[in-house]
Amino acid sequence: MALDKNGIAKRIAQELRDGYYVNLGIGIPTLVANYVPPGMQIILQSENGLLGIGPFPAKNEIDPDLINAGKQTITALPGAAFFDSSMSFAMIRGGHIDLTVLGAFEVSETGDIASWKIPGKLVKGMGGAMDLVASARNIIVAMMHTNPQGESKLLKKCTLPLTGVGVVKKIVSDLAVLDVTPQGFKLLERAPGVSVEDILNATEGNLIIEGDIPEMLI
Amino acid sequence: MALDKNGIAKRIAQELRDGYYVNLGIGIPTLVANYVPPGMQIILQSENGLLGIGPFPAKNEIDPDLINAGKQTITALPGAAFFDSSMSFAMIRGGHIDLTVLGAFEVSETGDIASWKIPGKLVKGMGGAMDLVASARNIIVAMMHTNPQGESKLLKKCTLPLTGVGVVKKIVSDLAVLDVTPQGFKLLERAPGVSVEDILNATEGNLIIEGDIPEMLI
Amino acid sequence: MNKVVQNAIEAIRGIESQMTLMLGGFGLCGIPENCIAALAATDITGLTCISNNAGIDGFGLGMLLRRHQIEKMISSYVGENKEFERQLLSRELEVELIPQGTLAERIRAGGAGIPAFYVPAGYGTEVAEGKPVRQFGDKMYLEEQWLKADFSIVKAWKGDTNGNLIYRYVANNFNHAMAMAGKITIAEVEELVPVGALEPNHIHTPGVFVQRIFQGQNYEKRIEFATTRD
Amino acid sequence: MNKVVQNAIEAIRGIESQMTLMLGGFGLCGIPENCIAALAATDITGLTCISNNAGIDGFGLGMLLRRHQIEKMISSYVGENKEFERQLLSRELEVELIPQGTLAERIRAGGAGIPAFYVPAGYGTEVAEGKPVRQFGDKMYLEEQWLKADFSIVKAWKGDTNGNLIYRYVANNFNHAMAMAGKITIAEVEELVPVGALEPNHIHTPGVFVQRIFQGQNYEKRIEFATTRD
Repeated sequence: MALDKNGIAKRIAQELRDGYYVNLGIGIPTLVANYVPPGMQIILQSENGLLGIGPFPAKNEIDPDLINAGKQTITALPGAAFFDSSMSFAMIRGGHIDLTVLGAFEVSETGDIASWKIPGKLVKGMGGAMDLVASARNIIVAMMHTNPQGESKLLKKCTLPLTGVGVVKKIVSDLAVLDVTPQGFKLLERAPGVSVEDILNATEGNLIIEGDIPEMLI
Repeated sequence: MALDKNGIAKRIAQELRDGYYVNLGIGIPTLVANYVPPGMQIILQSENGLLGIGPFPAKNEIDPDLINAGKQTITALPGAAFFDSSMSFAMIRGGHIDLTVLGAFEVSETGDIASWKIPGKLVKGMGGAMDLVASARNIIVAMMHTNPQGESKLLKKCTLPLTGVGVVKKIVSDLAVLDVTPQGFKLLERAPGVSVEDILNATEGNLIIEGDIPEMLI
Repeated sequence: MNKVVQNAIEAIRGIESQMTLMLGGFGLCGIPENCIAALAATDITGLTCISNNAGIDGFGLGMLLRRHQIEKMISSYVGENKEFERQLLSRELEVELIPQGTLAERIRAGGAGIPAFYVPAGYGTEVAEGKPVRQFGDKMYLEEQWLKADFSIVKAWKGDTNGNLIYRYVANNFNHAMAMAGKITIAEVEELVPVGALEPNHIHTPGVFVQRIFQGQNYEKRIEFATTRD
Repeated sequence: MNKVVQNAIEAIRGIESQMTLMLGGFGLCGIPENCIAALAATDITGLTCISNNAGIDGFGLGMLLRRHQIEKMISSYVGENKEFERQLLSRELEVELIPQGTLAERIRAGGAGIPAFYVPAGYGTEVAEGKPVRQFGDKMYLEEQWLKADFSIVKAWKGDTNGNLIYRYVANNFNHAMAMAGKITIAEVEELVPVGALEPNHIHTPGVFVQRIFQGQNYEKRIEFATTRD
């Protein structure tokens, strides 16, 4: 069975390590925060100027000066730090964020990512996505393997305008966990009940299958 | 009579305007702070991270975390701000300091300045001098017109290694006030009792003398 | 030295049509509400506005958009605004989209006297079009140039009469860098205090960057997406 | 996550001969006294030290100079140190002098992921030798590149166990930028507090830049030129 959004987030949470500074994009990536293993300290960065995002506020805690990059109201944990946007992206560009998790429309077998613009649709802008993908030491893309029409989003070459070139290292989709290698998408794990053939059929880009591909442990 | 160091500082203080942010170099420039006209607010920058230098401390106020760029103990005035070195030079380089006053070994008629290195003598470094001269909107050099041997320090061309090229706008020496213009040193004022001829004799670079040259009012 | 002005109307004096403005804020957080409202009450048009976002319909920069005062937006993200979309599609409005970190750094560079620098963001994308590309180590970078403004308009939490500013939480965002990059910088603050009332060790933006300051009024501080755990 | 180490000896673990270190401080103000003393008790040699100054005889970096542990200094000003002069004249020590603002910005750039940028300082001087020159507007600029270090060693006033730092007065100086530019950054603080004890709005250096932190001991905080108005 393909994973749902929470399943993808749960699997990505297994990539976290104690002490990681992590930037989570909007959508599925945000859900990863719900699955941080107990006892592990992860510090979440919000690129609008906060290290140490806490849970959403209680109704009576809402503060308009305390929002995340998706403009949702949030809280700050003890030990948090606030700073301005130029400092925030100095952190990101300087490689100080251990892990960035973000969504994508398409990823290519060479690690290109398209995530911000669909020709013909209104363009809202790239926000911080281009900075994040160009600079993060480690990028995991959280995405559906195919679009609603069943067409693969893991391609030989992206068809949409790019967000970054050769930057994606790992993908966790509803069907599989894959590394992006110089040879293409290397299949690491299958979603529970999903076959290698299912994944092969859903992947347009070159899929490398070596040995037995284990099921995810979720 | 040629001015002494305090006389030079007093004359330079006449160039101050209310609200100026000013960086004063070591030596004669530091003395300018003693002659700020009453009622005028000048904010002094110390490039090691302070806007709002106050008077030297009383003995019991000395604080090792509060020094100026010459490493002397100082105080901070109410309304001061502390910041790091990259921010301090962002201010300087960005042209936010209204006036820089510094000393020089030599100035050329094209506004070049030599102030940091004498070949054969031990080199201590340029500190912030190159940043200051390259960036300040307005630079006044406080200097003796000649060296102890009577040789001019206002030259056609500097003989010593440069601190900056074409940057000096005005000179206040013990003998005169001069503007640096595209045609050379333009004589604006004479020190009390000093003749135009005295100044001419003490100036190797091109000296422009137009009309009557008034005595300084000090 | 007197940087204190009485209100937003006095603060925006000298802003003219066709000028380039920087306006702080991220979404509706930390925006200079008073000055935007004052601008919306003028006949100034043809503005180029550098701001991370473009407000929402009828609030923030949406107030200037509605009155067709903005000719060009330079931003990283411009969603959440129907009038904006309409003007964009009808080509009444020009938009230049810049990656958020590059935008912040170009603004800081404008304030810090750095005319150009290199960043990796946007390499290989349409953002790179027309920009010099250079390799450092094994990575490709774009050359980006500084941004400056005729006026920068920022919002802080507390300010003193020397122009020193302290922001509250993430309401800082672009305000600090923009304060550095204006030929004239206007700061509106929730609380204006005398010199000496702010701890000099806590200043975020030193007063040297601020030419005019006033205590704003009636801050709405609207919230775009109130999200709670309840 | 545990960034807290017990003392300077534990903090400097991993520093090896021939490495490049950044050390905060301006003169003797804000220098990491504990770590310098700990380094002076090791056999580490051949260090390249990036520091605005080189200490005085027998204190600050003078302690490492005396023991011939430094091969190269990268600084803006190196007076006030006789042993330094002796080693320089005898060519035991190499010195690279960099304008102070360029030094600070190159360090910040190292931390901020900006491999190169342009500044006017040093144009037309010997500092410009070998550096690309470029005109922007009517002004000439030099291209300068980032600086990074194997270890950055900084000193702060207060720090929390997440590595967030607050400096006191001008003891910040180069510490903040250097904290950003170390592959590993060690912070020694006068007071180490639990998370939650520092106001998040007052943090100067966010903890993301700091890998090791400890509470230092016996700070001497020597004064080079005690100057009073009495």
